[in-house]
Amino acid sequence: MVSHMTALSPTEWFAMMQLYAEYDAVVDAAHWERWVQLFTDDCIYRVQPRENFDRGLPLATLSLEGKGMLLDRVFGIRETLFHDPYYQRHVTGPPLVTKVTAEAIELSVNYSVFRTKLSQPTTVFNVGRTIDVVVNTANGLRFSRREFIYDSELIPNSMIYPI
Amino acid sequence: MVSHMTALSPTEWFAMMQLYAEYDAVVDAAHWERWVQLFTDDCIYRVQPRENFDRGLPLATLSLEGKGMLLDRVFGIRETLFHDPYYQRHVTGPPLVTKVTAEAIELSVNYSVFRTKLSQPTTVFNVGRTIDVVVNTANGLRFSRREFIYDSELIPNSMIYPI
Amino acid sequence: MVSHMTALSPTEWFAMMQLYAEYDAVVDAAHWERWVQLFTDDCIYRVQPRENFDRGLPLATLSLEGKGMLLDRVFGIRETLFHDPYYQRHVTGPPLVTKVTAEAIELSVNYSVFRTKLSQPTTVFNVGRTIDVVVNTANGLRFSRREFIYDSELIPNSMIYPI
Amino acid sequence: MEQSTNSGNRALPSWPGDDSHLIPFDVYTNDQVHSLELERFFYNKHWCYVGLEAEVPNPGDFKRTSIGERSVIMVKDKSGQICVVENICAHRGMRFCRERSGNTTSFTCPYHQWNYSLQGDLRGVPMRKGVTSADGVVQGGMPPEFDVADHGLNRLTVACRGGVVFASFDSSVEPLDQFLGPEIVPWFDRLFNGRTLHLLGYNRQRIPGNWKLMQENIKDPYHPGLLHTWFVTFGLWRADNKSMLRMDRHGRHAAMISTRGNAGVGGDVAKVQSFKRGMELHDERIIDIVPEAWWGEPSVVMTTVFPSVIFQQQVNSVSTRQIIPCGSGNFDFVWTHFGFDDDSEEMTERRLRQANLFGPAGYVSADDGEVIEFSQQSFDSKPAGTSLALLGGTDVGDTEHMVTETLIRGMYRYWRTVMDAAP
Amino acid sequence: MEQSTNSGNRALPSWPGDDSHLIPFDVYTNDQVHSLELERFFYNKHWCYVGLEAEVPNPGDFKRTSIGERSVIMVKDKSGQICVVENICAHRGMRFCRERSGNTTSFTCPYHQWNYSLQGDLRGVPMRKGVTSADGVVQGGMPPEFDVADHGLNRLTVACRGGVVFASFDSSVEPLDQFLGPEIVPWFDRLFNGRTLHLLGYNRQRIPGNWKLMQENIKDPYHPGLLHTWFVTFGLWRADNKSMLRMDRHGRHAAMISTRGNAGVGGDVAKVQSFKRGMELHDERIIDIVPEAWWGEPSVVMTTVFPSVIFQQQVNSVSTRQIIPCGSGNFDFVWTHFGFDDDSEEMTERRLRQANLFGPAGYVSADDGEVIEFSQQSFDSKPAGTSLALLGGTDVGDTEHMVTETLIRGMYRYWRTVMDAAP
Amino acid sequence: MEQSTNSGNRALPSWPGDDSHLIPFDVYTNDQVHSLELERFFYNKHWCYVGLEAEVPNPGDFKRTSIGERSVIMVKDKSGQICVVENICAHRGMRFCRERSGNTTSFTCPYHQWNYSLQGDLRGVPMRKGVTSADGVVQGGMPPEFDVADHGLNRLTVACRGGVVFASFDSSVEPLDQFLGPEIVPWFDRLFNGRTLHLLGYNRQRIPGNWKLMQENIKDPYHPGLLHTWFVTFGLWRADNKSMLRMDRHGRHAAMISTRGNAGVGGDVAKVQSFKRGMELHDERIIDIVPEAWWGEPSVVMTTVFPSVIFQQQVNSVSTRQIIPCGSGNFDFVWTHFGFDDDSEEMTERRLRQANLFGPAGYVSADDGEVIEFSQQSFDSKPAGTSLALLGGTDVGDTEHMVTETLIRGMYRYWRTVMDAAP
Ligand code: FES
Ligand code: FES
Ligand code: FES
Ligand SMILES: [Fe+3]
Ligand SMILES: [Fe+3]
Ligand SMILES: [Fe+3]
Repeated sequence: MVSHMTALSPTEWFAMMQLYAEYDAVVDAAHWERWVQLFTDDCIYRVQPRENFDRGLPLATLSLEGKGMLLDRVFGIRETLFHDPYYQRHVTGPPLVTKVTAEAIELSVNYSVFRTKLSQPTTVFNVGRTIDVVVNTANGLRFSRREFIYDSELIPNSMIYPI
Repeated sequence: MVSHMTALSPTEWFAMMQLYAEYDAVVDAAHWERWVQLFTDDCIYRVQPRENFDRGLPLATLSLEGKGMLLDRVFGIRETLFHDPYYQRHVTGPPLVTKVTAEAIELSVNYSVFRTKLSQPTTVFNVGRTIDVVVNTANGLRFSRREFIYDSELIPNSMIYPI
Repeated sequence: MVSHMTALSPTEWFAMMQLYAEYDAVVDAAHWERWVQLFTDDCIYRVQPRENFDRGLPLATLSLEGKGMLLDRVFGIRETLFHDPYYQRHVTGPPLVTKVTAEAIELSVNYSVFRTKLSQPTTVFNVGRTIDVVVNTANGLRFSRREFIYDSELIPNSMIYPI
Repeated sequence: MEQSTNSGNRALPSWPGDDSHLIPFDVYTNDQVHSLELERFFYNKHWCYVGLEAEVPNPGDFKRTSIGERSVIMVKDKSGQICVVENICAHRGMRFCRERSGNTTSFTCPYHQWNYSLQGDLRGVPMRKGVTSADGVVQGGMPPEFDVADHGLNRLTVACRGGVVFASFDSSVEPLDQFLGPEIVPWFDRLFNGRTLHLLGYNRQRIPGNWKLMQENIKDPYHPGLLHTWFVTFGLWRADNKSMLRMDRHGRHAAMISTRGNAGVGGDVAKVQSFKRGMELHDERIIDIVPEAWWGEPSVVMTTVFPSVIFQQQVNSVSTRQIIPCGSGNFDFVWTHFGFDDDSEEMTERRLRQANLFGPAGYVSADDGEVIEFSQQSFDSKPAGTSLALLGGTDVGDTEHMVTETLIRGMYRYWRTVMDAAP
Repeated sequence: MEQSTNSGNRALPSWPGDDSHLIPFDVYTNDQVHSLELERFFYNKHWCYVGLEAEVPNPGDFKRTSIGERSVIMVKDKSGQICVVENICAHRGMRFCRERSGNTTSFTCPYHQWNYSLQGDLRGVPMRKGVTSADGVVQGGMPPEFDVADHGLNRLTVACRGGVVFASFDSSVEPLDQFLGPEIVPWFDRLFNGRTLHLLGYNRQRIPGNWKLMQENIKDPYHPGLLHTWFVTFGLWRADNKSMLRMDRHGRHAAMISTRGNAGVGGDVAKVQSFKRGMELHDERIIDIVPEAWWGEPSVVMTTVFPSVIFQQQVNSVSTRQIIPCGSGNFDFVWTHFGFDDDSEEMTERRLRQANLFGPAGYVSADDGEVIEFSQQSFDSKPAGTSLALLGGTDVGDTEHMVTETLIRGMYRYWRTVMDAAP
Repeated sequence: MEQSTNSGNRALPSWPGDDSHLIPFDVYTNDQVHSLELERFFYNKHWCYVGLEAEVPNPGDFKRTSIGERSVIMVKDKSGQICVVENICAHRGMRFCRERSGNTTSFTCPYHQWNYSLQGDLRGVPMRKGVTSADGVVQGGMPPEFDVADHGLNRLTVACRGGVVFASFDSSVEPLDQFLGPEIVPWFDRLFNGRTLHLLGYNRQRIPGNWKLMQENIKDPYHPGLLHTWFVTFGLWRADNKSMLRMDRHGRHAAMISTRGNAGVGGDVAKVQSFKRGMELHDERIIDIVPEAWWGEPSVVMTTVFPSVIFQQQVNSVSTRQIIPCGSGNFDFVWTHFGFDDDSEEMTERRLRQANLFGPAGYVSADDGEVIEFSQQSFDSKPAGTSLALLGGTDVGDTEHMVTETLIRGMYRYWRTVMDAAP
């Protein structure tokens, strides 16, 4: 069979799948230091309602530019932002590779995040798709951009942890 | 380690994953023209309750034979079928390859579809498994058959868009 | 791009994805004999609340040691354990490969399980992550250990079937 | 606003005026109203749909369904007779039957294994006579006065007609043909003329609206040509089609009968027709309509039997649509599509293709569920509101046209009579 | 416990004492109380927020929103005037408008295609005059006495000020400036001084608590320096900042005004300040504050307009926060962030960066939603409980400091007056 | 139907007859009944289970749980004493403690940082004395009459026995041993004989049924040999096992005591036994039972302490099962499995293996949750229905056998007494 226009090598594909798998494992285990490490220094991390994205409105629910802001978010949720403890759980589909250049790979993935509060039923917390740019670094693949465009515009009270 | 009885080559596997990823991206973005293009001219598209399937009852909730009927469905939901606007979001697991021949690949995948109505919480809309046949064409891999056998037999009011 | 520290060959990766895909297909179709076959004779199958796991408390909701206990569970749910019939549906993300040795591969995967009771809406039944050990056997890849560490600690009444 | 008449029952909404063309939103949202409706329409004096004989062809075959909000089992006993029993164990009340359908020789409640015949008679009570201890003393068990005859399952009255099964919790309910009335029976018998039915399958949807809205919808000939633009777009609906509306003497049941005509096109019709005129389907097989001998003249007959079911014949697509309320704000809508034993393969295929027009995804049905949901949203938000059913005036009666809401007025005139009656 | 005063309305909770510093949990959980609140605060005698003119810049632009629990549409008509109509069809009551926003020349209800002008006047009723049959007989249609003038959409009274749109179901509502009162108007006009607003986007959250808790939260200057430790950690809050509390004469609306000061640090302040003292942000851009001319002295002004909206100016971040109740136990909180047409690109970027402090994920807002949820949990669990708002005593009045719960007492004093009034 | 006796409280269901063998479905579904049950059984005159001392071994250790529907915290203070406080802040009522367990030196409510000792005494109120302005004026703060002594957390009465912790909102509750009664105390002490308990872990399930159904289930010796066919299949249950039923003088608490016997097999027993006779487990380790010295003769003792807990000793598996109601139609069932400090590794492993029989997935427990759910479904559907508990007659008393529903009758006799009492 013919190969896809924007094909990744088997090795690249495997590495990419591991990056996505590790991302989900890390945020769901609340390993925030590791979460930061999965991004490049000048990364963009955004969580934006689909409505704003579709209408070209710039506001995001969470918009972090560069590792410093990611570290500040980690400090914020650990030290200053009072909240109910909860588990989150990501389940994501296969990434769609939209562009491959020498420098970067552009992908998009459908995701679901489930929230479980202590001794309460599990609920659907947030679903949507991502707009990702992955680059290769000395430490392996890293996200230089990760935008979560979410369908779940009516947030069930609050979003404390990065998704 | 030994390879699977019905193995795909890495290239085939990658192309297949891209087909599945694109399918989900396309229906969730409501790109209906592209949705039709992911099928062969003489395709079968069906959405059937698991109950009917298990009991050998032929009725399906949606049963389209050939690209013409797919195009008519697109016209119907765009131009004639009044409905509440909503987002849908697919999250699918890895495909199980059940048969590989020179002509076609048979697969099955577990899927979940979440529905989000404007300014309302996200809910589980439909889950089940597919029965797929994928063939190689000049334009790449295409579905010659896609059946959604769904567990969610009590449909939350209506199913407007193809899942 | 550089390959991952704990890389699998494309063939291994494909075989692994098929194992995971088949596991989900088999439990969701209630093919219990085949479910047992996907494990080694001396396997461990456990379903444990995340709370107990995190606090080092040994109690599991379901803890089966060896194929015999798996077979006894199958008999139990078929012949003795009265329960409401229901469908379950697994949707799992990509596995994270954490260790590869000559003997075994250690992985972990995020999973969601949806439950649908007859003529009732589909609900989120159980989500969490697994701790898996997969070994190669004459019959192909098999689980020598499969632990479901679940976020959904408040079980919606009962858990009859293996997840 | 006209003067309002206080109803007999305190819980009930007060209607503006004496007729039924102004419907208080309250009738769709009030929980006390809903409980009383269940009692008076579903549990007393009315026949409710439970299924088709074709669903239980063999002795021991059963199907679980609901009448109102109560669970019942339709079963064919060894003598081939169809029985309906309530799915509540006579011991400690468990809803014991869990499968949706199956075959069995008797019913056993798993909690303490009380066993019942298919007619619902209590057959077995474990340890009824107690157990004998080592020293020969009888311990426990049921007291001597306990008589199994007093503790069977609640058995319903059953009526079968043309392969359709109705049941009632009310043993004093009038005979089925009287219940349907001479105005409706012919239309019922036209579809269910004694042929053996051939089951094609089910569709199920939960519609977040009051159950009466579905009866209204199928009693409303005003909307099809306006809401279901698919019909008009592809020329399947003309407001000047020859048509008639018929109802029983109570105004509770109705038949909407129409025939494709070629009469001159009036202005309004034109307006409707012109809507996306001239569109063509890429694949016409979905409307490959072949008239059937038993139709007679009409090509479409929709029969609403109050409160629980609608019988659909839309050209070659035939089905029953069961209404199962679920609180005042939701109901389950269960579609059972069927054909006839003498259908050719082509005809079966045709019925299945035309089924794409109906059900939760149907071109001319999915939107009915939508409008019901959106209507209920208004009713919930504005307790003091009213709905206007004034097309064709304020009276109730049969017509030879479709430009009227008379069937809706008829249904609510009946509703007021029954609901206002002293307890 | 002090003696309790029975309220006029039977459904209402009885308050301990005559003032409002002890709040019965019941006011947050009682469904009858909630229905009466909707009637008296949202549907009568009050102006409610519906949106910004900037959301409907062009003729035909509309936006769907809610007042209380009723769906309304804000639309700009051809003359450029803003109209607000209730989203309920005058025929059979459907909530016909489904999009959240868009542009249209008229409103059509899909069920039977009744058509309305943007002002809500009924324009078209299909088959109103019936249809003419083949033999020329007119069949059905609306009776002659039917007058479209009687069947328009429910049109609300509208007031626009500084680009903000308010509406009321109550045509006899007092003028907007009187409603806001001379004490609040200046603070409103400070923010909305006639400049054209520039829409930046929305955030939406459903908070599982009673809607009044959000009004309380923004009327509570006691919590920011204590709950929002992020403020303190990074030196953005000092309890000795120059500040004032202002309310309208009813005590229903309020403005919390504060200015960064450099006054000597009192003991308590020190205690708060010392909290994680000396932390530094890795990236200071999020608090790169640039004063704007229109601020005047204050750097933060939070204005609560009862019952439906909060106007936020927190340094460079400006937004409206709409309260949409959803039963007694939930409300939707809709954030509309904006800027001004003359903002430089840098200022827009600054407003967007500072938006990370607010909304459902905001450093100093996410926790407000959390505490509201947890408060409601207590209220639900203990019907007889009371909440204590005693800081600054029991009286109600403006202050030149933040160490008081007087605004909360003011709100409930007003609440008691309105709710106790005879029906 | 027998004549019905009207109860004292209007809200209450009316019982057919004077005894308690016919139970109206209404007692499981009526919300007013449920509220009154919470008041009379969970919040007054009764001791409720909160946990095990082993869950809070060290000073500062706390565990959050619920009594009825109210959130409480069990904490070990510095002196090693166990305190229980209600999880409601004395200020504005927030449910401040969010962790399920942990260790702390005091409690602080995050909203305004009011601080409480582990005993619940109010220690700190930020800005209680106001703040001093630049010009030295004291602003705001609590009024002078405010006394922290009046504003502590609601502290419950606590009783510990054998490592089990009970608490009550009712300070006038009778002593725990009197509450349990001399009939139950020995069975309680048999299990909790002073040994240090060793925590093994938790299982949690939400069962969609009324909380009383779980008390019934464990007071029902009729079902185990019939529902739990797993027991019978593998020979773990014989209806002729030597057994006794004991209850306290009120009939509210009970102990089901049984011993494996070898007595002659009576007819009924045989019938039960024959059920899938002769099956064998592939792996017997799950029933590798080793008698323990402290058992004495009985091998299984199930103790129901009304309303909140069940103490399980099923051969080597020991646990507490806490009942936390959640409305009339749901309850949470929390399993705490434990062992004893002197358990060998093998014994711990054995207890863990036998745990496969219990909990939400247990071979002989999962189905109890199922039957409770299905019973509630019937109760919801048929308000006028009744449940029959006639096995062993209509009276209430201890027995030396299992073939009776006397414990259920006892519980409802007590229920009627308490619920009918004047307010
Ligand atoms: S409840 Fe049916 S046998 Fe006991
Ligand atoms: S309900 Fe709107 S047109 Fe009929
Ligand atoms: S509510 Fe607890 S400190 Fe204010
Ligand atoms: Fe219709
Ligand atoms: Fe705040
Ligand atoms: Fe049991």
